[in-house]
Amino acid sequence: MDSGNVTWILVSGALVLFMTPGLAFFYGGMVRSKNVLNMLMMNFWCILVVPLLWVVVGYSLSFNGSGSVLGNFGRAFGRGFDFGGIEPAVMIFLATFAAITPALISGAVADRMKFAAWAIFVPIWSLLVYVPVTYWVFAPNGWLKARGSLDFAGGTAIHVNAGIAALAVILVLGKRKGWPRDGAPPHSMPLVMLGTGILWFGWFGFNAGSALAANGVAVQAFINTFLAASAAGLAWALVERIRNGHFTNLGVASGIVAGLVAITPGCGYVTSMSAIAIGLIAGVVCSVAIGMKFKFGFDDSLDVIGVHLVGGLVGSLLIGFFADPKGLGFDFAPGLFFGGNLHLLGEQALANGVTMAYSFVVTFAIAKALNATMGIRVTADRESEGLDVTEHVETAYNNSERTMGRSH
Amino acid sequence: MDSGNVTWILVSGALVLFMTPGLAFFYGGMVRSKNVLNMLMMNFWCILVVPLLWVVVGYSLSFNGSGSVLGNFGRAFGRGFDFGGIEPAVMIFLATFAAITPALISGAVADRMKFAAWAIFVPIWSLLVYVPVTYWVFAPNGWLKARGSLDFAGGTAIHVNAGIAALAVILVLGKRKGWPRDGAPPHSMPLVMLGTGILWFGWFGFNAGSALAANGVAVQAFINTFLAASAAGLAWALVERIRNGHFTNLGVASGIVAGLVAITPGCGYVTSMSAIAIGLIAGVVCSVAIGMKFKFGFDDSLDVIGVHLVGGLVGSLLIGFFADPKGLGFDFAPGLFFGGNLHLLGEQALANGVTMAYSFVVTFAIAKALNATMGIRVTADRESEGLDVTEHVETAYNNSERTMGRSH
Amino acid sequence: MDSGNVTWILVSGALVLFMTPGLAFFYGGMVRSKNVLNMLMMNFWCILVVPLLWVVVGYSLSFNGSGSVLGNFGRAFGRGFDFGGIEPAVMIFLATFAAITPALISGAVADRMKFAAWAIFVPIWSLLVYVPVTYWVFAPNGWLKARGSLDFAGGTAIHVNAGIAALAVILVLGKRKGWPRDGAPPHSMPLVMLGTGILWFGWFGFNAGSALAANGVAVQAFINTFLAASAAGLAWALVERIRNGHFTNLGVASGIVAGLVAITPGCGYVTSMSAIAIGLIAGVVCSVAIGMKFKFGFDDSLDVIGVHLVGGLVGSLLIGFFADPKGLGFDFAPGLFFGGNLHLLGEQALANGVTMAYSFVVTFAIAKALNATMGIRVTADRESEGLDVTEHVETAYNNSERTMGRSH
Amino acid sequence: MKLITAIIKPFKLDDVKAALKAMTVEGMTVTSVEGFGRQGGHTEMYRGAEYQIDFIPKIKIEAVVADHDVTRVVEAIVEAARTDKIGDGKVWITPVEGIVRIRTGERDDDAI
Amino acid sequence: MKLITAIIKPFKLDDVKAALKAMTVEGMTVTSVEGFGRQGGHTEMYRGAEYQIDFIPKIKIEAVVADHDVTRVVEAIVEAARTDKIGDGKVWITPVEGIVRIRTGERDDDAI
Amino acid sequence: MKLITAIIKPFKLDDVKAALKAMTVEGMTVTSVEGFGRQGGHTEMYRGAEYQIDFIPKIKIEAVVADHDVTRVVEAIVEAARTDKIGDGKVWITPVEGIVRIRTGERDDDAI
Ligand SMILES: Nc1ncnc2c1ncn2[C@@H]1O[C@H](COP(=O)(O)OP(=O)(O)O)[C@@H](O)[C@H]1O
Ligand SMILES: Nc1ncnc2c1ncn2[C@@H]1O[C@H](COP(=O)(O)OP(=O)(O)O)[C@@H](O)[C@H]1O
Ligand SMILES: Nc1ncnc2c1ncn2[C@@H]1O[C@H](COP(=O)(O)OP(=O)(O)O)[C@@H](O)[C@H]1O
Repeated sequence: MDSGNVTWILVSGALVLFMTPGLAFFYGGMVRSKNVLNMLMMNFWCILVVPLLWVVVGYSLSFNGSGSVLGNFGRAFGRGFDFGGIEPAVMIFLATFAAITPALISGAVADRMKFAAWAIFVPIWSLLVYVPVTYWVFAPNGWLKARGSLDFAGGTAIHVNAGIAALAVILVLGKRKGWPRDGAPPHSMPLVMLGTGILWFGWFGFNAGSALAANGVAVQAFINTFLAASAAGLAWALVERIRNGHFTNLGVASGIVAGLVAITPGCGYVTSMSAIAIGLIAGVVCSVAIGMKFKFGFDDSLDVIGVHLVGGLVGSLLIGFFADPKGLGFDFAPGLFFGGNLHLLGEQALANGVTMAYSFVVTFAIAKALNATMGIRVTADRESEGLDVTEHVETAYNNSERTMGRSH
Repeated sequence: MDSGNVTWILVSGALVLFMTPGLAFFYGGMVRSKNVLNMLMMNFWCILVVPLLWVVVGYSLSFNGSGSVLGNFGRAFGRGFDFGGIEPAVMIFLATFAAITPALISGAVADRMKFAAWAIFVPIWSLLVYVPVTYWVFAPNGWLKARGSLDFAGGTAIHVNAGIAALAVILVLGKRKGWPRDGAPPHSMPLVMLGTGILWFGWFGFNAGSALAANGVAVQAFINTFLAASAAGLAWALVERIRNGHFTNLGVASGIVAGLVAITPGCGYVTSMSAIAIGLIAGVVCSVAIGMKFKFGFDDSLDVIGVHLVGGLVGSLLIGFFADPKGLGFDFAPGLFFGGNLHLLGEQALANGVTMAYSFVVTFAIAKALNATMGIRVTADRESEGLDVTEHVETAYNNSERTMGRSH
Repeated sequence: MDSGNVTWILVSGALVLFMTPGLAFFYGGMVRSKNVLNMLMMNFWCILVVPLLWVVVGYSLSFNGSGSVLGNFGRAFGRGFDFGGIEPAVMIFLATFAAITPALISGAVADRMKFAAWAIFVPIWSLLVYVPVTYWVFAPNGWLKARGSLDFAGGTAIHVNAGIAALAVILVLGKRKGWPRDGAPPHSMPLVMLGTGILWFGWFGFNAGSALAANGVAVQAFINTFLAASAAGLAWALVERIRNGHFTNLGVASGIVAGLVAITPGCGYVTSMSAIAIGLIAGVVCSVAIGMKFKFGFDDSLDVIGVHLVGGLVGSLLIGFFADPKGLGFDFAPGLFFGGNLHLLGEQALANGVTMAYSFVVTFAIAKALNATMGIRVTADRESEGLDVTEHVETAYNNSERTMGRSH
Repeated sequence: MKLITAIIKPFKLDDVKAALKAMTVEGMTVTSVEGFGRQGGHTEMYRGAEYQIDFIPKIKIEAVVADHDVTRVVEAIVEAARTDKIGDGKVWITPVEGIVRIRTGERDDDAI
Repeated sequence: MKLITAIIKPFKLDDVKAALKAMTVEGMTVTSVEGFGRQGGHTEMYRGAEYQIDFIPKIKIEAVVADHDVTRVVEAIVEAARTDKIGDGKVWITPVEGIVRIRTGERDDDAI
Repeated sequence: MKLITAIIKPFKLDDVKAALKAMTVEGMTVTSVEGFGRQGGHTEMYRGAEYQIDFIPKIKIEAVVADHDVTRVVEAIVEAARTDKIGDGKVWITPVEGIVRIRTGERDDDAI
């Protein structure tokens, strides 16, 4: 076991774990102060429940197997690992991916979902949606991977998957009271920017860590992650400047995240200049895409669809154009711009299409089932009063100097 | 010197250094807005004073020696190190442990301790309590270690030690005005959650870094740290849900920290499933233990005793049950559940008992001495007005648009 | 390519990238709540624009060449790199340095600069000032380096350079309305302390990462970074305590940053005890130096000059005294205290003098040119109303429970 | 002139503002306040300790209006702020003896 | 009816509320304010620059009460808020010409 | 006694306070409020959605003064708060029927 590689994987794992709180702050800053703790809790919940599930059965079902559709129980309950090998490190590194994926969905359901329903939704969704899709896309014998689609760090399996699932859930959940006429600006933009900083920082582990070794591919993935984030942040900012006349912080933050999403699938398959191009395209496309929700009338509170679904699709399909095995010096299918044919693009489209169809249908069914049994939406009164107090009996900010009675 | 191992130790050192600000935010969010800067300052103070002390004499006395009770001055003033070897990296890595240990205590004395007294307490406590206990528990010839007690990353030497010291200090310091009848909810839960995120992130360095190499033990320690935090966060949340009907953010945060504390001593000695068990137990036990202070009437403001002393003890004693040398494939005494006898459990009990007795007595003496000479408690007026303004002439939040006169 | 070294460089790159948001919070907490988003944006802007510029031409011009004053285009557009070698990792690591350098300047121009002017200033300054100075100081054949001056991680090229540039810009920009009579305390000290924590954490990557390998020099640079920060934080705190009677959080934060700045140039050239000395000196000198602005009447809003210019100079000149090749066991010119002569000190003075002269003149010209063409200062009305709303149509904090109409 | 003070639910501010604007009340001053009343408060829980929060976020609106506008304005506010649920708030009227517009020095009805 | 306005020290709010509750004052509105008075302020220091902070956090309580309750209520507040230290605050009384309960439209004494 | 209420621009607070201090008004209470008026508000934009913010941060000053001081105090405030730009604010006067100093129980003019 190479100590440099182990270090790289472990550090990357820590970085990706840190992304979930980062996402919590990114989302939490955007909601009203009466709902911020609910948002944080939905995210933290994912890093409590999913990693346990992952070690117990998730990893085994997602990666351990020889079939084309699902793994087996060979690594269940933490058994079967070679203690001196790299696999345990890889397993725990991937736990952080499993955890953050449902967390992405939380941005769409903000301000109105019953926490108890979310608490149950997360592990069910992980098992029924995340696990099989991951097997198809990432496992050595997964059928989408075997056909030739490329997904370096989780564009299809994570962002497209979570993005389309977000759509399915909010179709069941319904719009927030007053939406789209009423709304509220982000309650704390510094919290949003803190989240953005943490996400970017952590995403180096997400993408470059996915090389699973500290090698040339990891370096290139790191470079691409960096450049795509910069390019997309810039592009989104410029779109806003041209369209509305100002550079906004939320625009920059959104662009950075969109760029990170878009480069995720291709970060190990493209060169630096292509990464810049992908970032620029993603920044422009996503900044326009987030307007869709008003057009089509679905209330995607914090633009999970506009950023993760669209950004993931853009990035995944662009592999079909920009994949450049010669430029990077190792072996995979080339994209259209670098000597390839339409085959790769077709496989990318297929992989994303299949993922979207499967994820949408199963997620919709889960949401419907939960709604029919326990209900997934808070009452209108609770929605008005705020979810922090009603769902969690807590208040985010108590800036007063006052003292109050307490009992216990 | 292996570049992978050096990288792992340095990165871990950076992570653990980051934990002290993280702890500052975790604690700082929980106090009132008029005392938050005092809380931050108590924590930052530890990363100013202790590392200097550590390099000058602390490390040498804590680790360098052949006796069984205390080291010598062979590494004092940064001398005697092999510049090309791993020892300087280990020394600075351990500086972060020395720094965060007294910082843990600050949560207990919140809202009422004179900062000048804290400023002096920290280096004295480090020298008189932390240094010898560390030698006993960690140094190759330390007597508790030599007898056979196990403490992978500092359950006994750090959490139990700081937790019992917290009790000693608050017995001298007394209760806050109005406690337990009056209180105030956390002034900023997002700050608490930020601290929680940083602590978890940094704790990977704390625990897995303590392997002092990027090897299989580090990987297992990393996995265990992850799982115990998840399990304990979940357990605490479920206890609250069952007992009070709600999932709270502060419950999740507290559980995560309790799990991290509890897995600290055993993270390199147990398997993944045992780590989950330890986390679950710690979450339940600590969530109940924090009620003790109301029963016994000691004002442990932010539950240092309930979380760090109890969590540390739980984790340290559970090694006596869960230690599993076969499962991990290297050599140490097995726990009761894995073929061992009561010997290990006895040694764990002894090590913690000795640490508690020594730390309590010496800390109590230090606090008494400081109280007799300079006084350790602020006046009642300062306590009401808040420590930020009275002790530090600063205010945490000035959200006004106002301009004011300034002189300099 | 050694996996440990690659890991170290990549992790360091991620850490330094994280420093720019950290700097944004450090600065952002210090301004009024009506200007915090402008401050964040000025910083985030640097990590959008500069890295793209760096990959396209900056790196190539700064490091790739055989002349003594400027590089060539041999690595422009990401070309010419050996994909299997370490250079791409080094290139992206250095991108973070290029990005944070102009960000440092933003603290001086706080509260009054047109964002459009800043947006253009950043890339121009990077190309015309940062790139050539970097070549002189760091490139293998750069003339200042060739003459024998030492700058391990960027005291001269980064801190002195940015500090003097800050002075040039504010001479063109002018004072804030009401300065120095009126002012406002930091709007969020916890945000300042968060920034401080992130900066310290990231600075390990900045300094120790500059060894470009996980070796003994990296370890020593890590140790020195740690100790100088602690020592300077302590020194600044003690100066305030003695002068004004209190330990303040902002004093500690400022001292930590001053110490980090001061040890940056020499962190790979001095021993641990010298690092403590440098930290103590920097803490004292900078805490006094920030008073200059009131004496000389330049409005350096957040003390970029007092901390970065002065701290950088102190640290760079002290290399002339403390450089200790024997103590560290590798080869470079010794300082006065360790068997050297005045030569090294002379070269340090020359390198900093040249950097200051060049940077001041060119920066002043850029600022003048921008002022003449587009204007660099917001109107008085915008300054009163706050830059967040007027320049970015955003508000940092919206803590209200109110709902409002929205159109799109 | 009279000072009309209204305590309303926060999310009703937009509606009340619109109602007042519609009847050409051109100025008002708004404060975030906390109310105590029949509506009661709620309980919060931190680490198992219960805090009884008796105060509920409310918005206070103050508007100085000419005597002949008082009835209309009060009615408009009541109309716009009502949700028919407990805690809707109060509107009260106090006498004003004079008012000045700082910018111009205009007084009384001209200054409103 | 009268409007009773009290400026008190923040940590006294709980006591004052309890006192008012005990005498069946069923509603009040609370605002976080800053007071300037004899108590004086304090100095803060940031990077060596001194800021004179003249304003001290206080709590303002407003309660509209029936005429016959005024004396009792004022006395209860004074009693509960007193610490005998400078800065305890003031209580003042202003006339109210009418009050409406938004929810029901009840008026005057019924609306209190 | 009268209660003088002034709505001013936030950055003018220091000047107004100085002016009042100069004329030995020894106490006042300050609240952060938001004003709606002719000055109009501004637009904010988040991810392309526009929010019309009609309310502008203002400061409210309340001071109870003796009858004979009212004119002087109002004039001093107007003087100190004026910038001659729209949004400078208002000052209004309401009657006060009594005031008590909590600490001492002093009443009326003695309590101011
Ligand atoms: N007597 C009073 N004086 C001042 N404010 C009052 C008074 N009574 C109620 N309020 C304010 O009105 C709000 C609503 O009153 P409440 O009794 O809860 O319901 P309702 O308005 O439906 O009767 C309270 O939260 C408080 O802010
Ligand atoms: N004339 C006044 N008008 C309005 N508020 C006042 C007045 N005088 C004092 N206050 C308020 O009462 C508070 C306490 O007053 P202060 O003079 O400090 O002490 P004391 O109440 O003991 O006389 C002040 O902080 C201020 O909020
Ligand atoms: N009729 C009113 N009642 C209460 N407050 C008012 C009234 N009119 C204006 N204000 C307050 O005064 C502030 C300034 O008023 P505005 O109409 O904008 O400008 P000006 O004072 O120059 O006429 C407003 O923001 C509001 O807070």
